[in-house]
Amino acid sequence: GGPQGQEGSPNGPTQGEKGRITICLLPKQKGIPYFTSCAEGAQEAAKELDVELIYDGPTDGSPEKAAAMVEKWALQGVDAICVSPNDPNVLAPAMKAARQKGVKVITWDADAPSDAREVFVNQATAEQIGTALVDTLVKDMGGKDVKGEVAIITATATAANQNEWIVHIKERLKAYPNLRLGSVVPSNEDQKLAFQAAQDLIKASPDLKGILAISSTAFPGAAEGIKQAGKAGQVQVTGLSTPNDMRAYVKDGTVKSVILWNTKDLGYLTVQVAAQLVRGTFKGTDPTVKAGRLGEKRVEGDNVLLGDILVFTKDNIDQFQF
Amino acid sequence: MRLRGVPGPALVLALLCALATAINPAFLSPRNLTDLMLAAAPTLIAACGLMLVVASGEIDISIGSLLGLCAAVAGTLSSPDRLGLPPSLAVAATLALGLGVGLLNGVLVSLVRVPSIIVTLGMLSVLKGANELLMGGKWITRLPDGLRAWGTGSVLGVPVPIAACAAVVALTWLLANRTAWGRRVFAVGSNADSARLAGIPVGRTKLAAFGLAGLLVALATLVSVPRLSLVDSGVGVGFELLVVTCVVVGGVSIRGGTGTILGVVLGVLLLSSVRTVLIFLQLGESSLYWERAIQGALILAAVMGDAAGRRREARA
Amino acid sequence: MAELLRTEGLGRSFGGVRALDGVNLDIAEGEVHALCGENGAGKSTLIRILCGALRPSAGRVLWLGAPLPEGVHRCEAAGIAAIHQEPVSFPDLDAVDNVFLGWEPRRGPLLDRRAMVRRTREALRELGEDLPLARPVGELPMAQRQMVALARALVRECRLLILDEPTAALSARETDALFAVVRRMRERGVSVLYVSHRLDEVFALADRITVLRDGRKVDTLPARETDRDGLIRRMVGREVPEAPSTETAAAGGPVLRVEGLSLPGAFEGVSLEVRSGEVVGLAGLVGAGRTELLEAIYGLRRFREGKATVGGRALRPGSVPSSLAAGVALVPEDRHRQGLIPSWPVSWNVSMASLGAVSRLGWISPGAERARAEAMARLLQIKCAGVRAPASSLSGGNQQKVVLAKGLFLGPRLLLLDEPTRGVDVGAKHEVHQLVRRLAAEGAAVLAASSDMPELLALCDRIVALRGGRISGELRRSEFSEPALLSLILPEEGAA
Amino acid sequence: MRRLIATHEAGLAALLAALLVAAWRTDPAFVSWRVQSGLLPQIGETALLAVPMTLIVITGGIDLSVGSVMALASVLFGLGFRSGWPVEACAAAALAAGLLCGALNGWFVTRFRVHPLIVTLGTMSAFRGLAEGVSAARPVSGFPDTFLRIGQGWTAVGLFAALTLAGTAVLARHVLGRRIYGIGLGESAARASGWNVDRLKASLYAFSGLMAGVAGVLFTARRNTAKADVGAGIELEVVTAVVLGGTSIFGGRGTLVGTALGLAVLHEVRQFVGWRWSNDVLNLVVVGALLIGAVTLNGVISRRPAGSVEGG
Ligand SMILES: Nc1ncnc2c1ncn2[C@@H]1O[C@H](COP(=O)(O)OP(=O)(O)OP(=O)(O)O)[C@@H](O)[C@H]1O
Ligand SMILES: Nc1ncnc2c1ncn2[C@@H]1O[C@H](COP(=O)(O)OP(=O)(O)OP(=O)(O)O)[C@@H](O)[C@H]1O
Ligand SMILES: [Mg+2]
Ligand SMILES: [Mg+2]
Repeated sequence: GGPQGQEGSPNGPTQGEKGRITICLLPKQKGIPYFTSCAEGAQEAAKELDVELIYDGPTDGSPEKAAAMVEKWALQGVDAICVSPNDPNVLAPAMKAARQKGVKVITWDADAPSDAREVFVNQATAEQIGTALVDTLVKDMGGKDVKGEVAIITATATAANQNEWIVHIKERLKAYPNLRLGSVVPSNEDQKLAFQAAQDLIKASPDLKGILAISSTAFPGAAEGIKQAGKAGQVQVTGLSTPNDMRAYVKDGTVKSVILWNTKDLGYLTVQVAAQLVRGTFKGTDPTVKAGRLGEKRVEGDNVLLGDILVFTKDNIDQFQF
Repeated sequence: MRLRGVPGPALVLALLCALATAINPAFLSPRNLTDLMLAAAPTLIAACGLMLVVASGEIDISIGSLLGLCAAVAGTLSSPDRLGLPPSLAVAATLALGLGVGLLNGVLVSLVRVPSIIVTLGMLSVLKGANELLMGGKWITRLPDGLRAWGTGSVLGVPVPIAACAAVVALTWLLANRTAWGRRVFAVGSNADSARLAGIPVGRTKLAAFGLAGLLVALATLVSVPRLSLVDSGVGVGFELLVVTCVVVGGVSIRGGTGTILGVVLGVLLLSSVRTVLIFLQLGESSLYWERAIQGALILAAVMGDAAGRRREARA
Repeated sequence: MAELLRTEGLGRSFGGVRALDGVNLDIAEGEVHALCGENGAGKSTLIRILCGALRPSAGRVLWLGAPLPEGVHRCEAAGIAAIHQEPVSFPDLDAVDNVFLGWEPRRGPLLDRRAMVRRTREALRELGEDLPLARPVGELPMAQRQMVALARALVRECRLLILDEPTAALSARETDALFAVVRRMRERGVSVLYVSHRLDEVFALADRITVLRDGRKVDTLPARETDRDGLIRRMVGREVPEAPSTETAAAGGPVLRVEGLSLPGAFEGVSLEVRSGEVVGLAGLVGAGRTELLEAIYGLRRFREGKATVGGRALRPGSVPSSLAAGVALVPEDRHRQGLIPSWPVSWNVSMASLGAVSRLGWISPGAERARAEAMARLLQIKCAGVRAPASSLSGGNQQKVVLAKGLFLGPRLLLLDEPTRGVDVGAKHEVHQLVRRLAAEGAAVLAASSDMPELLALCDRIVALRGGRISGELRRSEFSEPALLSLILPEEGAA
Repeated sequence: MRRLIATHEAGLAALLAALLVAAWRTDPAFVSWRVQSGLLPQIGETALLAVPMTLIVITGGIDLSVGSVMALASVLFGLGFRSGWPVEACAAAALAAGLLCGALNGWFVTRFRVHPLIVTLGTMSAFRGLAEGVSAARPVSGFPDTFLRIGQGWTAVGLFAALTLAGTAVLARHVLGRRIYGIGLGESAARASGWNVDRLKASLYAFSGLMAGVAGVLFTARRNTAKADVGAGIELEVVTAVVLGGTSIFGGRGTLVGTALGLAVLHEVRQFVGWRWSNDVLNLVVVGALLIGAVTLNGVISRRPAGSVEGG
């Protein structure tokens, strides 16, 4: 399909026309809307720049499989690999090996150790995300003075990203002494478990005021759980998700805010940066990078910054279609 | 022997519930019990089908991916964002898909004589791939009310999933214990050679068991997925392990020939209430990391308790 | 009498083996027709064809003048009921299900469970058997399982009842009950095709006898017109002496000494002694605990109380290796489950219990293994297509000989035999007896359980009788007689 | 019977050859030594676990807990390293943990006579949960280069080759091999023949645990990380390779050479699909279809005589 880049086409990357560069885009998990919409943006950039784009990743989000894919691409001799590492430690050795073979390796969406990549296309740091999650939830619950308990529904117990966010969430929660962190429940990337967990949390603790559902499957599951428990408005939930997936809940009032950045732009920017690195029109050390329709983007250290975190609410959500 | 798979799970389940209630009396509230039943219903429906397959001496581990594919098909057909066909059509197509895949498994097992664990292991992977292809990297976020009624509606005041589950349990009991076909399923699993000598069509009996199991997985999809408004491509991942675990904890012999509905019901209730109990115990953040260890320990306790009890019984 | 069934030039081969060759057989209405022949003569094969479980490779079967329909189910519907040598048995299901599976009475779409229970109970009562209907039959002793299989044939309205060695696992009491049933059926006009290696049974029941040898029919003749010797001559093609002339060797020192052995639910306070050079029989009805006593001595079951020593070495309860080390060997009762690995070559089966003897440092020498297996096969006259043929391709009796060979392979100090000649033909039975005697003469001690009373009387120096798990008495050779033995094994009130 | 096994193995070898030729025709680079040797380590842990798994499946059992044992070994290695133990001590602890887990499986299976599928389904949860619990799901990395080097190369593959050679000899000629097959075909007969069935079975599970420990350490070295989700799902991959290699899931039949061929076919198919189409979804379908197809074909070719026991 369109947004999937070159995947599924019988033209292996090694058959790419001479002179045309090949860029691989690796999501943490293939087949989830967040990354699919990133890939749409990436495809747009690939067309503009006339590069071959390969979009592939593990359908189960396994970092080991992702590392195997990086190793394979490096052996095929592609020009650039853009990695969103689900577990930086697992991917770093493969990425380093690829760099030694002369492939340009960058990270996007999530970072890896700096010696494993040239630059990081950064949409937001874990700290920014953690802070935004807590602050938004507090705002939705009615402000600083609300007393009570907050629970977290996460992806899996071992999800590296989520665990890092949880550290920052805890850090930020210290700023709100009236709030107490209750259970942290894994949903094992299963919507139904998130749904059930939300309902159980509500019943188990009458003091519960808010839930942070910090994975893209947990968020709609938790929202549905609150809605069916009849607690919409009394228990708030927020998290990270694409506007398309949460639109219905925002419209019916179960969810007040959804946090994310512009995913299409993230994919677009990533391919722009990778292609320019290969062509030499951008060196990792430049202070800015020209990124097509996005204009000039700031580079801070070795981080290319996308821009601000977006908060989608009833009022603005219809302006975003991804 | 008659009570195989009953005492162990029953004891562990009772202890868990007592513990949860002692710490948090809300556990026994009607609302929570209803929710528990709602959560257990799809697992139990699928487990009834699997019980018959296992009793016939075979196994079906493709049910996780089948659930996912059924969800994708139901959603794709009925969602206004996709094809937007009438929900009744989607329901019929889903049931037909479940039945069809079940029969395909059955044909490969009983006519082509490939061991069922291999057929269904392969099918697990093939159906998952089909699911990903059908979903195309995007989720289905709106389901029509007609479909959602299967998950959220109620008949005579009883939520549809619970009613459907009760009906399936009752029918499976009847089928297994009071019909010729049901007894033949157990006979085939107990001794296939004798079954042939007794003139029982072994292949056809197994085929029907697989077909029924597939159909029940489709039904489980219909009463679970529409409870949420969103279908993602991860639906059903790991479901096969859960259901197999429930069935074997419930005392259905993996070698075939034995098994009771009561045991399966207890196995499902045990496995599906563990999470809820853990949440009610409010162990705080640390429960996150220990949840799976506790689950595993409980499974082992139930199974070993049962085995120990059986040995004592055999000695007496 | 009208003809019920007839076969014309029936033949069947398995691979290269001709199991049946041009057999013409006719069975009249209301007769008991016996089928006799050595192990591997083709009896079971013929029966499997007659009940639709096997297709003939030549010839045809006529049923009331018309070709027999194909398939087990249609044959049953036509009125043929069969009990196979390895009877139909669903170990996980209860007796009622075992009796009715495949042709269940229904009420609407559901089973008529009440009728099933009633008719099962009636059939079992007719067989003089009272067993728990709700227990999975796998938990019942062999003989009771056999009775359930018999009930399966009895409850059906059949016109031809086929029994393939039904008494092999039965003892005297069950056998009598079965005979009564067979005679009653004959009176009702049902024909019976009866296979047995116990010739006295054949003469007690049969109207006519057909003898098979090497897959061909030798003769069909009225039972009145022949006697035991004549029959044996036809079966074997040579003379076989009546009973083995057992010259009791002088018994040596005690080898097995059992004191107060108990296993709750099976046997209580059993004490006995077997000396070197002695063959001791173990008699008893089904469920008397013979098998369990043997298995406990061998270590397959853990006895609770008491002591067992072999050659002065105390046996550890429940430990087969400890018994093996003391030189104990067992020929088990259930050859398909415990005795053999059917898909393995005969040679592998024979060396199973004594791999040490054909290996060095654990590495097996195939040549030595084969050579020793071939020697055993010759000794026991095992009829097979070579020791590399899988055991499953042998006839029932020959399989039993393989199990025996396995037990004899190492030359044990104490040999435990459980139904050693179940399904073994007269000729071979004689060989087995001589072999056992020779072993004893060479200094081994033998403890043999058997439900075949003449066998015990012929083979043993001494017989210990078990009743309800306790020793009820002992007979010396000088006291041997069937009535004396019966009075020890039958329930006390019934012994009068 | 022998001939059937040989047919299956020959078939697999032919399939492998056909595959490599087809791959070479479409893209010669794929069959080059550089690429093949670069891709080989990816099958290392699976191969290592497939050796004990083959033996266990031949006895009629199964060990589903191997992935979880890998995780536990990996996590213990990481925890030891974090608290300053030398690498050798960490490795010893990890292997000991693996052995212990395997022994525990063996104990449950033999002591309670519960079907291994059920036991290891339970310990699969329990061991992984233990790994998550003791590590609080946090990864450890930053191991010394000397250690990482063990994992990059051929350690696992080499160990697998050695084990396969030794194991093949044992299965074909040794008393232990004979007993492994015998237990799978008739456990009662094996017991009645005086074999110490329980001890042999328990040792096989312990061996499996030990190898899972080794695989856990090697994985930690290869991917420079010790964490609780190591080896998730590897048990299905291992079982797939084993049955693809012709080992009967009902026990009593199978060889290590078959397993090696099964692993090779699985590995090459997967790598080639990834190489040419870069599509993980396609791989799911192809691998599943391959499994069903290969075993079906084998079943059709070596059609068992009607009426033989199907097992199960
Ligand atoms: N499935 C089979 N495959 C190969 N050979 C077979 C098979 N079944 C029977 N045979 C062979 O056919 C011959 C006749 O066997 P059958 O079982 O009919 O003998 P039988 O007369 O019943 O002997 P017994 O008294 O020992 O039961 C034997 O030589 C046996 O080896
Ligand atoms: N009447 C009965 N009803 C149910 N179970 C019985 C009965 N009698 C015995 N049993 C059980 O059946 C099993 C078989 O007993 P066992 O095999 O030792 O008897 P046996 O004397 O060897 O008889 P045989 O060898 O002739 O079958 C034992 O476990 C015993 O507890
Ligand atoms: Mg026979
Ligand atoms: Mg007995």
